[in-house]
Amino acid sequence: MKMVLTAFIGNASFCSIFQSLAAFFKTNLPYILAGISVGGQYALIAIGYTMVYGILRLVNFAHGDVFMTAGLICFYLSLVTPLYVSLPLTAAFTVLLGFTIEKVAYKPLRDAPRTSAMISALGMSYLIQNLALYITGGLSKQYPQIPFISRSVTIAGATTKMVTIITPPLVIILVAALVALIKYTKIGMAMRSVADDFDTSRLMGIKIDKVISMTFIIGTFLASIGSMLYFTNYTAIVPTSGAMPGLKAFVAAVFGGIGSIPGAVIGAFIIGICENIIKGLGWTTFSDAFTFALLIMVLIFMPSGLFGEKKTDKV
Amino acid sequence: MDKKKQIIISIVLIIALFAGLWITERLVGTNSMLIVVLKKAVIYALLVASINLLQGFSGLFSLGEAGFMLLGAYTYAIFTIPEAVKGNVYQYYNGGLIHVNLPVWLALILGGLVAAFFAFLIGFVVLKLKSDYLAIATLGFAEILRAVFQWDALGGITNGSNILRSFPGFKSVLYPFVVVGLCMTAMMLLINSSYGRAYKAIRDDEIAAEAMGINLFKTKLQAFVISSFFAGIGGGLLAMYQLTVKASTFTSGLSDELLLIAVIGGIGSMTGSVIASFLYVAANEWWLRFLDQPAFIGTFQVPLLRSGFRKVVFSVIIMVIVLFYQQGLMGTREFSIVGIYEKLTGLKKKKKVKASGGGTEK
Amino acid sequence: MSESALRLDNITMQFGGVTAVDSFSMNVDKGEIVALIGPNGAGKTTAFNCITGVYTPTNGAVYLFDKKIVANHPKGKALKTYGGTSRDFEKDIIVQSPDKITKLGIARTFQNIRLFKNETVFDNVLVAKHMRAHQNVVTAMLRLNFREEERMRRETADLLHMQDLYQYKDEIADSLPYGLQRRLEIARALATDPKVLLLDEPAAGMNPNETAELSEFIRKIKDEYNLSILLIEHHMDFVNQIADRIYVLDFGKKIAEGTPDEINDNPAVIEAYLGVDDNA
Amino acid sequence: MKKLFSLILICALALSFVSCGGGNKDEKVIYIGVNEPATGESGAGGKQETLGIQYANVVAPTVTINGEEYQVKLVIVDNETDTAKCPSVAQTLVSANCCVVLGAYGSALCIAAGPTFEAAGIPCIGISCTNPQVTLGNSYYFRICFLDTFQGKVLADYAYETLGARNIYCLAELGDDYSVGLVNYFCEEFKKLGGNITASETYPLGTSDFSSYIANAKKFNSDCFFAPINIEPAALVIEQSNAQGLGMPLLAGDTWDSNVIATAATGTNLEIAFSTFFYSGANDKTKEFTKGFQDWLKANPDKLTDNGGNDAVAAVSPLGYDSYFVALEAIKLANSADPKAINDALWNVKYTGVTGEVAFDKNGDVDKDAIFMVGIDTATGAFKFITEQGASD
Repeated sequence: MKMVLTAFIGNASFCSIFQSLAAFFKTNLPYILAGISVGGQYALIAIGYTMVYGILRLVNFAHGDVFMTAGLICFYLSLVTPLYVSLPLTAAFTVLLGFTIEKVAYKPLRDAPRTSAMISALGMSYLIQNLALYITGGLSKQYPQIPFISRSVTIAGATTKMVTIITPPLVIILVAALVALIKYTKIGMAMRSVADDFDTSRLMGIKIDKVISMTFIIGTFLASIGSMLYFTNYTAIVPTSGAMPGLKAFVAAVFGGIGSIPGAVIGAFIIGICENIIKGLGWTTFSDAFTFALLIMVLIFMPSGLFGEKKTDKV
Repeated sequence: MDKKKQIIISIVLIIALFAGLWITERLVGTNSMLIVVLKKAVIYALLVASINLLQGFSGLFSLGEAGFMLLGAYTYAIFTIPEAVKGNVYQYYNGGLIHVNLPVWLALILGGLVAAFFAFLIGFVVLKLKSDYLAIATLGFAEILRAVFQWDALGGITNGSNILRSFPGFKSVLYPFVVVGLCMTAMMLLINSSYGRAYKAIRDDEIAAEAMGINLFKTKLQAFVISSFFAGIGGGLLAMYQLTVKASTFTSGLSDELLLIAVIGGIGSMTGSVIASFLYVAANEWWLRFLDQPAFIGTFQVPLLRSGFRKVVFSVIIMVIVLFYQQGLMGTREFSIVGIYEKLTGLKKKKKVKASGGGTEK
Repeated sequence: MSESALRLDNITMQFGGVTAVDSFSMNVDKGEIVALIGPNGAGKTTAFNCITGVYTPTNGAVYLFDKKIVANHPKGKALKTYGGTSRDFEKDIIVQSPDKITKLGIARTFQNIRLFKNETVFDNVLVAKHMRAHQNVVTAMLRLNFREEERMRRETADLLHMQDLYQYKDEIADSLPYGLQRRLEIARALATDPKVLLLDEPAAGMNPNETAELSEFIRKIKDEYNLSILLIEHHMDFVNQIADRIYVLDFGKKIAEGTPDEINDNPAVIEAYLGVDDNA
Repeated sequence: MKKLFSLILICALALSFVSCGGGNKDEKVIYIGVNEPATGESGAGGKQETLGIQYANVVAPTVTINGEEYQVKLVIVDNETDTAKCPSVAQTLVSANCCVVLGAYGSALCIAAGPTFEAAGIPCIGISCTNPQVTLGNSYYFRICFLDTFQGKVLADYAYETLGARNIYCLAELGDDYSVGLVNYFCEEFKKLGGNITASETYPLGTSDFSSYIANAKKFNSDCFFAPINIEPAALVIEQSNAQGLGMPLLAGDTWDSNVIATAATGTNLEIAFSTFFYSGANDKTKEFTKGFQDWLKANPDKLTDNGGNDAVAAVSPLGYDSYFVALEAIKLANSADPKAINDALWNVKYTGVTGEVAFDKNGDVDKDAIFMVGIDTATGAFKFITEQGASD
């Protein structure tokens, strides 16, 4: 009797949970869509953070600003060239920027204490933002309309831009390609070994500088793709546009387990969706604070994140 | 030079400094740029020194300074806005909930204590984390604090996201100098005490410090709380200087700026922090302002000069210091009367600098 | 029967699947100098770290003058993967951080010297006095603790005099020659007023002359400070000179114990240890 | 390297002193401070307001005091749309010996800078800061535009009567005195009329993702979206409303009178209306100003760039223009360059500018009863005049 009752209750509650879940999805579809879209864009930035941290143990604070710069480069290029030229050129220039930043700001500090490199990253971020401010004259720039992906579409009653739908599959394809690169190519192997043990890899004759440059190149390339998707949705570029997405992407990387690429991607999607649902619930003041609260929780209770490896310091 | 002589000279110099300030203020007027810069710089000096206490003397990399400044500034403002104008300030919240008015000095100290208390709570949670994670976590807490202070539900206390104003400021430049002077003295006495040695031990080698019986967590928490106390007082002073307080201005960018000033001065040098603060504020607010204005030499327009150029120049200088002069202006040295006296009189014994000891192997 | 100063009871330390120390028991009597030897990776330093609280052992207990100061037993997942030979589980759980252990009277030095490199010799030793000073932040800030401060400085100066280091008191620790750095590290450990001193390879990198000096020095401080000493060492000459008794670890397990003479003749030791190390 | 670096630094400092020390002392000069944002969220609006002042300075470059002709020089400092920078900007103006200060664009910026000017005893003339708190309790702050209490009422009337809206969603920037205040007054009035506020939300500074707010407005079945926010975020709201198919009119306050907004709205399918201070086709005086101002812009390419690249006249430009003349009137009336005297004189200034009559009441506000409702033709991006409303309805 008791069993039947519990089964019945269980069933009923299951049904009602399912129903309310469905209702929740229906009313919150716009938020979830926005969350998935922005999450995918965070993911592309987060990969840059997680790879650099995995190898250099450095929080590359300037990464979010590189992302913003990619937007500005595209804006200025689109003034003089057609989009099919300016988009690839944007990616190329952004990669060049990332490469240069590593050579100028991080390489000289490779043997310095870790905080020095981090301060250098902060300084670099400050420099990029101020340069952007100087060049743009402090006014926002309108991101060019990229045909097709800036078109409006309607799914299940929610209207959004095409880019929202394109982002998740594109992210998955890019990540799959990246994972394949890391798994099967020689440079990928070198990256893994450097991430595992920096000094030993150096002794084993791996060209550390090449590996690090490659990491920055991949990271900034993905960030430039991310910027194309992101600024298509949020079209105004100001010098501080990269700061918040950058920090959130970093949180995503920590959440997913720093050093883990799939972790960063999943973390980014979770953060994107949660953030938008929180706004949907009317807690808009706390949408940014939520990200940081999540970060602190993860750091304290799950320091290695969702997929990260545990590491113990040796005395 | 014996101790007595040192103390006498110090006192004479301090009196001379204050007398000099008093006369300068009379001569150039309270509203002159010089006095304005001095006011702001001395407050920055305290804030940067409090960062240095953490970063330079305890090895704790925190990016949460702005959060503790916010606590200090708000506490000061909330408890000193006169009853008569509360209705105006708290226009959307029926004149606010707090109807206690404290004297200025008490409100400043209370601001420090509130910041210290929150540092205690936050430190409990984050101080187990290592360098860069600690930095990110403190940054996160500062951002959370900022969001909480802008929350409507607390509007009766914090005035929600709206500005707080109409509280007393200071007229004379002597006021911030006295307060900051007292705080800096306390900090200097602390870092030269047994506790300061314990902080430095942790900074240099946590494991060895533990083996010396120094409790890592307790000592770090102590340094964090003390630093935040001074950050809170600095925040209160900044409120007095600005005459308005608003949560949205205490961003992580502010913490970064202060940290970079500390780097310019030299991580691990209090006097370096002070000198760097004065240079930074003076250059930023005064000397380098001309970089933002288009200028002409005859009919030739100087290139590059326009709005925003000052900041570019600044960030380039900072990057040069970070990359090529990691020691900053002072390194870990302190600028002292004794040092100068000895240098002048040639009394200083030549100290051996890192003798390349034979058979050193590690 | 002599009094036990330090006793390890069934200490097991496991990292994941690797058992670094396996059910290791040993004893140091009061006033004794005991050496712990074994090939590289035998688990000697790990045993030290278990005693000093850097690691919490997976199982076992540590006694200081018969008072239990560290104890643990595996539970949950650790129990399932437990790989120690002895399944004699300790009942209590006592976990103390390294600073507490130091306060209880166990001081140590490190295999790779860990001085406060940029501080002076004097300050390096003075730091160790912080732990036992009667003061708080406020009194220190207001200099109300000047008597304590004076006492700490006096004691530090005395200690440096006794260790013949006083002449170097204003030198930066990092600038001292290697041998002096070793001595300074020991002096710093002594400044914590220990009852038991743990030395991790004190003679590493020393030539025979220096080694002889060092063994003199260790005997001297043992008598002066009424210490019991446990040391890890590779130099068999040095160990034979100095140790009253020797324990031998190999792959985390104790394979022999006894006087230097007994150990030198022990075939198992010769096979496991002396056979692979050319220091012998 | 080290030496070279120090050398450069020393040179830079030396140069700064030289540049500070310049200027002919014999010339009779009077300084008017301009506290406006040139960068940041309100940068576009601030620049347009400054343009109005600069144009006025071109039109009337001198003022006569005691029979002597004084050159009027503008001291323009960028406050970066950052309330934290305002006090130091104010200090800069104070120590530059400005006898009167014009600005700023946003209320928050004025409120943040106000106490510093008050402490220094220098009068300020607010230009487009509409929040009542700017002048309240500060005897040195004046303003030449209408107040949010009035603007809120007009907007509420317009929403209720003309748009027929009953359920309104409001969006403001967290901590921005202007938008929070205007939303507040608007809501009060709208509720009085019998309307319903579905939600009143705020977004933090620097937000670029407004999709959730737009989704919220739709979720609550609102029939009008009230967003009296700064220009930069407003452009994003327009863009994302269009992408998400907002399906209700967008209503806003005077900040939206900007060609940035017009550009953002071009080619969308939105209905946009906002209230503003000025409409160029209102009368002969405004037409004359518009023509003169546009000619001046065209003659100075860098000014045209500051105006956003075209010659559309934003309402803040004529307001800035008027504020300059009000300041000159006060200086003439005081017959002195002493800030205190100018402050006393300001209470008695009567001036008719292109945006209407200026005469200050006991708070230092003007009683302007004309407000223009303007919409945007989304096909061409041109402003279209809807109606002129007064307080009388």
